Amino acid sequence: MLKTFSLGGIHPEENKFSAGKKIEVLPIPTQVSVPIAQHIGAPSTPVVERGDSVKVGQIIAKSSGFVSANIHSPVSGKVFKIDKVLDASGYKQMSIIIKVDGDEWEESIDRSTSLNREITLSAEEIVKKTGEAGIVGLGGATFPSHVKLSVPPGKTCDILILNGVECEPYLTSDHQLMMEKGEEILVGTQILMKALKVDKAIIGIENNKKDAIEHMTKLAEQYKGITIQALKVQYPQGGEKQLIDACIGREVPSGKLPIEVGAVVQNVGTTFAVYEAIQKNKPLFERVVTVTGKSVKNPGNFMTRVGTPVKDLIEAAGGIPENTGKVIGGGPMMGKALASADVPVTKGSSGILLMPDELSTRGKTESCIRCSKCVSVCPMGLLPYLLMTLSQKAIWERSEEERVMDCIECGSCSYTCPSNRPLLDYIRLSKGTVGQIMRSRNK
Amino acid sequence: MNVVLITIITLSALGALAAIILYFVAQKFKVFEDPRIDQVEEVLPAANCGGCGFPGCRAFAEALVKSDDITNLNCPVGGADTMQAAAKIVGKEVGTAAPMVAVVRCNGSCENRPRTNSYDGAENCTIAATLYGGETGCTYGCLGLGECVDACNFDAMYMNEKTGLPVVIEDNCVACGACVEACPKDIMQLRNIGPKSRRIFVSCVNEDKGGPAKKACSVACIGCGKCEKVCAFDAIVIKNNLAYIDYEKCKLCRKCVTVCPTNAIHEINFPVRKPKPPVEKKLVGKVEEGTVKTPTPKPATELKAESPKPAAKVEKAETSVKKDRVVEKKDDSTPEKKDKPESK
Amino acid sequence: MSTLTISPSPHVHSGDSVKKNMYGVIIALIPALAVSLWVFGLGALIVTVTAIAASVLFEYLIEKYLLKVPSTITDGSAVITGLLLAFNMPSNLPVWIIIIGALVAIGVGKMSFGGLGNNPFNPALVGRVFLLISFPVQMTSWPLPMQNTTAYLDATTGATPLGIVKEGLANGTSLSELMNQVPSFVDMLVGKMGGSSGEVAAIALLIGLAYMLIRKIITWHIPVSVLGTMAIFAGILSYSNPEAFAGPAFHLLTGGALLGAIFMATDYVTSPMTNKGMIIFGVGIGVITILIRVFGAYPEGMSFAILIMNAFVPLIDRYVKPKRFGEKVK
Amino acid sequence: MEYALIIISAIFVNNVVLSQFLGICPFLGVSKKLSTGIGMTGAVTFVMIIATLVTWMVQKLVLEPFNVQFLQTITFILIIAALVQLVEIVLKKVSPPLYQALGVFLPLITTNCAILGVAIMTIQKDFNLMESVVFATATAIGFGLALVLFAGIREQLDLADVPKGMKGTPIALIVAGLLALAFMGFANLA
Amino acid sequence: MNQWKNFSKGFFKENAVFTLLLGMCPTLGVTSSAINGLGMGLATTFVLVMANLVISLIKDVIPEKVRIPAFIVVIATFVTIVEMLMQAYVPALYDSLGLFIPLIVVNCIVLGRAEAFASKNSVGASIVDGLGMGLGFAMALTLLGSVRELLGSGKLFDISIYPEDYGMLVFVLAPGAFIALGYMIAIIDKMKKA
Amino acid sequence: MSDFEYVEHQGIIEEISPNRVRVRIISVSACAACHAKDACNASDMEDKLIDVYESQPDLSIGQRVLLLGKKNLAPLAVTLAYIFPIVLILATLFITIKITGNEPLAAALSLGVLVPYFTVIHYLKDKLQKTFTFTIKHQIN
Amino acid sequence: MNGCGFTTKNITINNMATIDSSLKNMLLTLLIITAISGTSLGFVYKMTKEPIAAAKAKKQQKAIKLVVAEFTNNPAEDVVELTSKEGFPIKIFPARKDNQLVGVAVETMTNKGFGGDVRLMVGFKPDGTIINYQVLEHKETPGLGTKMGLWFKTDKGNQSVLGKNPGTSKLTVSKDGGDVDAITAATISSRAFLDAVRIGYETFMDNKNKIEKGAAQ
Ligand SMILES: Cc1cc2nc3c(=O)[nH]c(=O)nc-3n(C[C@H](O)[C@H](O)[C@H](O)COP(=O)(O)O)c2cc1C
Ligand SMILES: Cc1cc2nc3c(=O)[nH]c(=O)nc-3n(C[C@H](O)[C@H](O)[C@H](O)COP(=O)(O)O)c2cc1C
Ligand SMILES: Cc1cc2nc3c(=O)[nH]c(=O)nc-3n(C[C@H](O)[C@H](O)[C@H](O)COP(=O)(O)O)c2cc1C
Ligand SMILES: Cc1cc2nc3c(=O)[nH]c(=O)nc-3n(C[C@H](O)[C@H](O)[C@H](O)CO)c2cc1C
Ligand code: SF4
Ligand code: SF4
Ligand code: SF4
Ligand code: SF4
Ligand code: FES
Repeated sequence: MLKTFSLGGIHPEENKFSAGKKIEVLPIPTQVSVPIAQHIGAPSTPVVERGDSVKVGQIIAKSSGFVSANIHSPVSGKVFKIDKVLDASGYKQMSIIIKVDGDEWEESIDRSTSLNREITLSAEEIVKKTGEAGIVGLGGATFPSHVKLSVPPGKTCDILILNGVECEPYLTSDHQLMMEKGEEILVGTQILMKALKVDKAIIGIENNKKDAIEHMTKLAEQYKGITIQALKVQYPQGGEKQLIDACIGREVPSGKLPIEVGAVVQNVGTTFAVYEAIQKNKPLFERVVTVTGKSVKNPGNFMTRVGTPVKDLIEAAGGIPENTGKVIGGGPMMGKALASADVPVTKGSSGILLMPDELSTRGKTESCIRCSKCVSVCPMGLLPYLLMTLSQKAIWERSEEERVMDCIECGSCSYTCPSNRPLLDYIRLSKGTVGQIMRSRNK
Repeated sequence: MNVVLITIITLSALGALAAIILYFVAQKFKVFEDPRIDQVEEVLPAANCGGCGFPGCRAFAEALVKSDDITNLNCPVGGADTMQAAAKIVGKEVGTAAPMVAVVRCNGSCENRPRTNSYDGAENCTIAATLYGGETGCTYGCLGLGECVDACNFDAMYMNEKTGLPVVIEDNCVACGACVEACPKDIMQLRNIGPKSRRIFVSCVNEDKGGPAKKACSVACIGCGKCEKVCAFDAIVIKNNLAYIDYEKCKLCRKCVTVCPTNAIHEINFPVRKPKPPVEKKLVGKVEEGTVKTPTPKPATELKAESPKPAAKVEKAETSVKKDRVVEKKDDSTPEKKDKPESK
Repeated sequence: MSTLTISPSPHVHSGDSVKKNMYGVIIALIPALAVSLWVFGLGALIVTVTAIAASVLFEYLIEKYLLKVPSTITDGSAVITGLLLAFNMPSNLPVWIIIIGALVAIGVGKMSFGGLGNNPFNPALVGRVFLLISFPVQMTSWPLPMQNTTAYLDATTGATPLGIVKEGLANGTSLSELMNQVPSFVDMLVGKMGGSSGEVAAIALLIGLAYMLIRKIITWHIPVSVLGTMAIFAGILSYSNPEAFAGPAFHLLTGGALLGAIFMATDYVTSPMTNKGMIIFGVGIGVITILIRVFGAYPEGMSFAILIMNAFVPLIDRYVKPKRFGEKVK
Repeated sequence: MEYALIIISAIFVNNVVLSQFLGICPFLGVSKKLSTGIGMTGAVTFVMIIATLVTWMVQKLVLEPFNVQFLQTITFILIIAALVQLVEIVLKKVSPPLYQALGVFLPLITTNCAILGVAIMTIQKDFNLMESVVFATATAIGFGLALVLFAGIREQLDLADVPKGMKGTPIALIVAGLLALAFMGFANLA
Repeated sequence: MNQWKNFSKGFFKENAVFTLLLGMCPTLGVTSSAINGLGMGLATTFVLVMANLVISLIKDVIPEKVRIPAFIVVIATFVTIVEMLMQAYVPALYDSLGLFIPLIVVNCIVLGRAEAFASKNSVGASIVDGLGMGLGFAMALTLLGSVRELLGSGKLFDISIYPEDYGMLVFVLAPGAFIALGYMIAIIDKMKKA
Repeated sequence: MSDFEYVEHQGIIEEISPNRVRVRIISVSACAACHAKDACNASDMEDKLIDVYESQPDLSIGQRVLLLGKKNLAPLAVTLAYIFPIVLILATLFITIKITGNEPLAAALSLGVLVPYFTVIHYLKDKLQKTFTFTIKHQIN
Repeated sequence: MNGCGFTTKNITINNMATIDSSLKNMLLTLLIITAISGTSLGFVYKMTKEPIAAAKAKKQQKAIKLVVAEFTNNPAEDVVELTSKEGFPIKIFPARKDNQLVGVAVETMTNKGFGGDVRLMVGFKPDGTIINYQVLEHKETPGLGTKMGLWFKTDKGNQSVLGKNPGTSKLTVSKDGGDVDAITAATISSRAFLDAVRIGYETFMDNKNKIEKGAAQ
């Protein structure tokens, strides 16, 4: 029996159409718009002005706090303006808009493709450089990685877990990255291990990526302390709490971070970015994005500069199909529906998913028949049906007692509910309100 | 022994026992509750809506009795009369809070604001608001999912299905503020009812610059500043590309209404020659229309009928021309001088 | 792609629906219905058709004229209620009683609480017990199996195995003697015994169970815990005094034990939400059923036991929570 | 096992609320929350036992010897009223914290038919002292059981979409009816 | 006019059973037939009226703190009197009401409390009030009794309306009592709103 | 278990002294909002005063607060105030009847046993005071 | 917060009460009230004592009259109070005509009813043949067990017990192998009824001598 996490879980149709498609480099667009808030934490502060010329990899916005990240120009050209532009959040966000002119990189960046195994920096330097390179979690949460790498005093980390699960249906960017940049990821892993001062790392990969498991296992033989763990296919295995549970059987307590159980989780893409930052001096300004969907002509994986309009990516995959009803940034379970295809790709964009009309709308909501399916699939052991009702009736105290804050927003409950209840919608509302109440209480 | 005698003895003994116990109870439990609390509670409307800031009318009554200074306490539901009555009981001075009413500060009806997306999630404005800016290009305006209507305990709001916007039934609104609290977009606001229920406000909260704002919604405030300039009382300020009329300063001269290029400023209950309070208006709805200086642009689709709960049905009342204190339906109640033709 | 749809995640759905579940249960009930028609013939047909039609009609009328809400009759739950109500009644019940039963089941048991999903008690059982108490005579005269396939109200009647045993034991007849009067276990398995129209065929009900388990309409927890508890409890009693208490096999095959455990205790709406809770619920039903059967006034206790445990469901849900992630102390 | 019979009968078979119709007011009134239901049950049990003890003594030592049984109603109700007062005073005096936690329920009890009803029933049934007290205890537990189940269901219904016209008392009564229906299954168990 | 209002409020607006939900035990307990309901209702009315009369007479000479116990004594006295009278002259009814006769005491304490409490009414008003509340209570009980008897055994005041075999026994039993009252209250609420 | 974890009451601060805050509890039970309260004995419950032995700087008289009873307070209170004495009564009754067979005596004794019990409780007052502390939690809104 | 409505509330407002709540006043008032109440109760009691007793006696008399043939004595005076083997109190009212025992009315009971005790008055001829019966008290379910009042008198099928002699017929329900048809769907009540009849019969027979002796005197 393959390992997996202990509670709940679902297995949606995988639909990995773009699996095995080589990573293509997307042509540089004529204009990019780079939001200053692409990560969890404080938005960065722009350090360029209208009319400035920038090079690829030049810093254009600086981290504005501990939990924040630098942003580097993904292209070379002129800053056209700094203005509010619609982004994936559905609201207008301050963004730096750059008109592209050529492709001139900062000289410090090593553009060679050769593998560099030798880690020269010290742990502290690695963390610092990760921060400078603006690396944030590419697994979706876009949490600034250097923060995670700075283990708080009093806590110890004894294991690094790499998230190569990619449990979201449709998405294949991590998969393809592991196939093509396996060695780099492993070196990146060693860098992270060094930064965290641990001697063990596990790369968790779901069993629907047998080729990646095989490939990585073979490569990992040469690297000390790194093991590959094949995992049973089950959503949301990629959730870090679930992944830790699946790989090493530890449960992160309610409201605590993984470090509580001595683990740090990083996405494989993040690890690759760390490799590039440390060994090649290349900050984070491009990433692999999967473009896919049932009716997409050429689903594929594209190395894309941050700030590229989603439209361009879709063009590269064969254009937008006639019957598209929904464009999702990310996977179908956790991704965000985009209000328009004009929004830019950001550091957190792991995929663009086009849904045909018939799959774009939800079924009619009926009343809860107490079938308990949502309860049985919830990976956190919550009672989604109750949380939704409590939220609708604004009974916040009870919601808190029922641990609404534990919800990882995986959406398994909404996915499974036969009555099509918008469980997660209301649970999010509840999390927001309860979180606010809790904060005001602690004040 | 004589039954009667035994009966008397038995009962008397019991009676004595009860008396003694009671006596001690009385000693121990001297709880004095100010009787005025009850009296005050009597005069309060018993709506228990929390509009006063206290959980329930009784709590408010207690506060009235107990606080030394009650000038800043107010029961919006009962209004001045109630407060006067209560003040008399407790022998204190009440503040003279001007009566308020809720207004909807968005006029982005379906025609005014073309849809660019369609929403398919939980029917709840707050949830929708966390997800996106709205189904239209305006990320500030009303989402139209009616959370404010749900919040209102007084049947004072309904969603106009034609416009997709909420409507306040002025006669029912007690200014409890529940809708204001509920709206995640800050569309709802409590404002002075104003003399004869007349008031002027900017029915827009869009902070985008003129171009995008106008593109997203034909009646958006574009922050052009014309109204600010024309106002003789400094009642209008423009901040973040958005005009705001301070109701305390506004003298209802209506100059701003006429200068606004997008008809974003609404005037309510301004028949030209209205000799009587609004009630009268209903009767003369038609006439009034004629008399309004600036003809009401659209037929009163939503003019609220005075009927207390016209709720769901109202939108059908195309024919009902009575306009009355129904408040602000954006369309009808905007007697802007020129406006777009009756679209609908 | 003029207007893109926007909605919060997730953007995919399992495709499961209330209808699928309900129709699944109906399909699972078909074998039992077939056996019922085979064993009781015309009577079973009339009872079933009347009960279903009346249930659906009442739901429709109440929603349309009293509650003024959109009709939900197509979701299949009213059909199940009607079908199970019919399965819980003798096949010679007059039509007017069936109609009262359906009215009570749907009107009192379900719609008064707001319809599907809100009722604390199993509607079919509310209807059934209401009738049992209101019309004890009609509700406890059981047509004989295989002999009345063309008869309806005038069917010849006899006692159910549980009735025979209960009466017999009350008169001091020994159990071994009584066992000769009741049908053989094989007959019980295929349905050749007296009883409510749908409860008799053990095999057919088990087929239904298998179908529902495979389609994941229900989980094993409730049926297994109900039947297991009954078997254990009956086993202990019978072991302690084989002449006074019937054994587990007898209890499981008779008196609607299977029908109740498989189809009625499992009703989503009126059963607990967690696996642990379901097991507690099932154990409670098992214990109370045997208690009523052996010591109470009624020969069969399934209906009451389920209703009684229905009342405990809110408490169970309140205090029995699923294991929560992060609770494990390492 | 006489006592076992009395107990089973009073809790399940002849449940005070669900089949004897006593104490309905607090049953309907104090059942909106589970926690309140539990406090109420404790208070009722306590008062019921003491009241039974005292009224039993009065009956045997005063009313019967003097042959004035017709004074039963008036003496019992006075005693109960006084007793509840006394319990309150004692509790308050002895332990204010306890009083604060539980005093709420006491006044509700004076006008609870169940207390007077049980006192009278023990006399009618001609129970001896021990039986009376066991009966009173079991009756109170039966009351508590019904109350707790009922409160649980009502809490759940608060979250359900009960039709407008049925909300509140009507649906509570229907639930009580169905609960009573279910409890009929215990018939003749003892 | 005022008196009339005072009297009539007990029937509808402040009906003890349907609106105030007071005195539920006898309401449910004795209404297995219309006649029982009526008997109980009248007995209660008698006690209520008499007690109101006496209380309003003596209210000025009772220290506040013993007002309630005094009231209890008065009520209990009248209850006992009713009890004895019924036993003597309508033994059959007495038998069928059983325990609920002494329980009138509790009930009347509840029903009459506001009166005792405020004691702001004259003798006449008190009687009218007692009469109104009492008769309203009697009406409710009779109504419920009729419904239950009719549904349960096909009779009304013991007169057969349809064959007993068609009656739904539940309605003369405990569950039926709750259910019938539940729906009656729902209907009356609805009527009140309409 | 949530129901047992704490009890919550709404109250108004009545009096503040250096180490004690007296809070008036209102509408403790379902009665407060009930339409029948005028006619119901239960609503006679006057407000209760609860002492909170905890001083918070930002409290003012007349302020509305939420009182939070300690975890597990309710069952403990029920146990101490009712369940224990009940058990005591039953035990005394049983023993006395078994030994003497004298019912009135048993009745009297078992009632009498409450006296020492409550005396003990009385002396434990201070201790209980601590177990049963309420804390003030600000009202949200 | 003082319970039971002993509150100081409105009093302060309605300054109606003219009397202080001093201990003395309270005691006095209550004493007076209870005394008045006691007096009136005592008198009503005295007044109704007779009618109550009469009502009871009448009921009993009626029952006896119904179940035994004509008699000339006052059976209530000659009552013999016994205890059955099962421990139930049984009263036997001998009915005599011209000092000749013509029958007995036996007030008998059982606790096996569906709702508990069932109390009957059964009239037996001296040889034990049942003359008639009346149900005095029961708690059976209306519509089911209550049918016993008429059922066993109705001459239909094997329902009736009149004219049967428990000594010679098997007076148990047919389900239990006896000769009497049980009430439909109320076997338990039927059994209880027959059980009470049997108890009455046996107690009567066991003490027949004593009763006849009484007759002889
Ligand atoms: C406020 C906050 C503080 C965090 N601090 C740390 C930290 O100190 N160490 C760490 O390893 N991760 C930290 N995290 C990151 C989380 O463990 C987690 O990786 C991140 O929220 C993304 O989770 P996901 O990718 O499962 O969605 C923090 C996250 C948040 C929101
Ligand atoms: C429900 C859920 C599913 C997730 N699935 C994945 C996944 O498939 N792959 C992944 O790398 N991260 C996934 N994540 C994010 C991880 O929890 C975690 O944030 C990430 O692995 C941390 O690494 P990063 O900071 O390098 O992104 C998921 C998070 C959640 C809540
Ligand atoms: C509410 C109710 C009341 C009942 N009352 C009686 C009763 O008064 N007497 C009785 O013998 N059985 C009574 N029963 C029991 C049943 O009618 C029952 O079926 C009985 O156990 C024996 O049935 P049988 O006579 O058909 O064998 C009652 C059952 C219920 C549900
Ligand atoms: C597995 C399952 C079992 C069901 N069992 C019953 C049942 O026993 N009685 C019934 O009335 N409805 C039953 N239903 C239908 C439906 O859930 C029921 O009518 C609801 O209780 C009505 O709210 C069942 C449905 C399912 C899915
Ligand atoms: S979204 Fe939250 S509640 Fe729903 S299944 Fe996931 S963790 Fe559980
Ligand atoms: S899955 Fe849906 S229907 Fe089932 S219990 Fe959860 S919310 Fe209710
Ligand atoms: S419209 Fe708003 S302010 Fe007015 S009553 Fe309704 S919720 Fe209160
Ligand atoms: S005004 Fe606010 S709350 Fe009301 S519908 Fe619009 S967005 Fe929603
Ligand atoms: S009448 Fe209220 S408790 Fe009985």
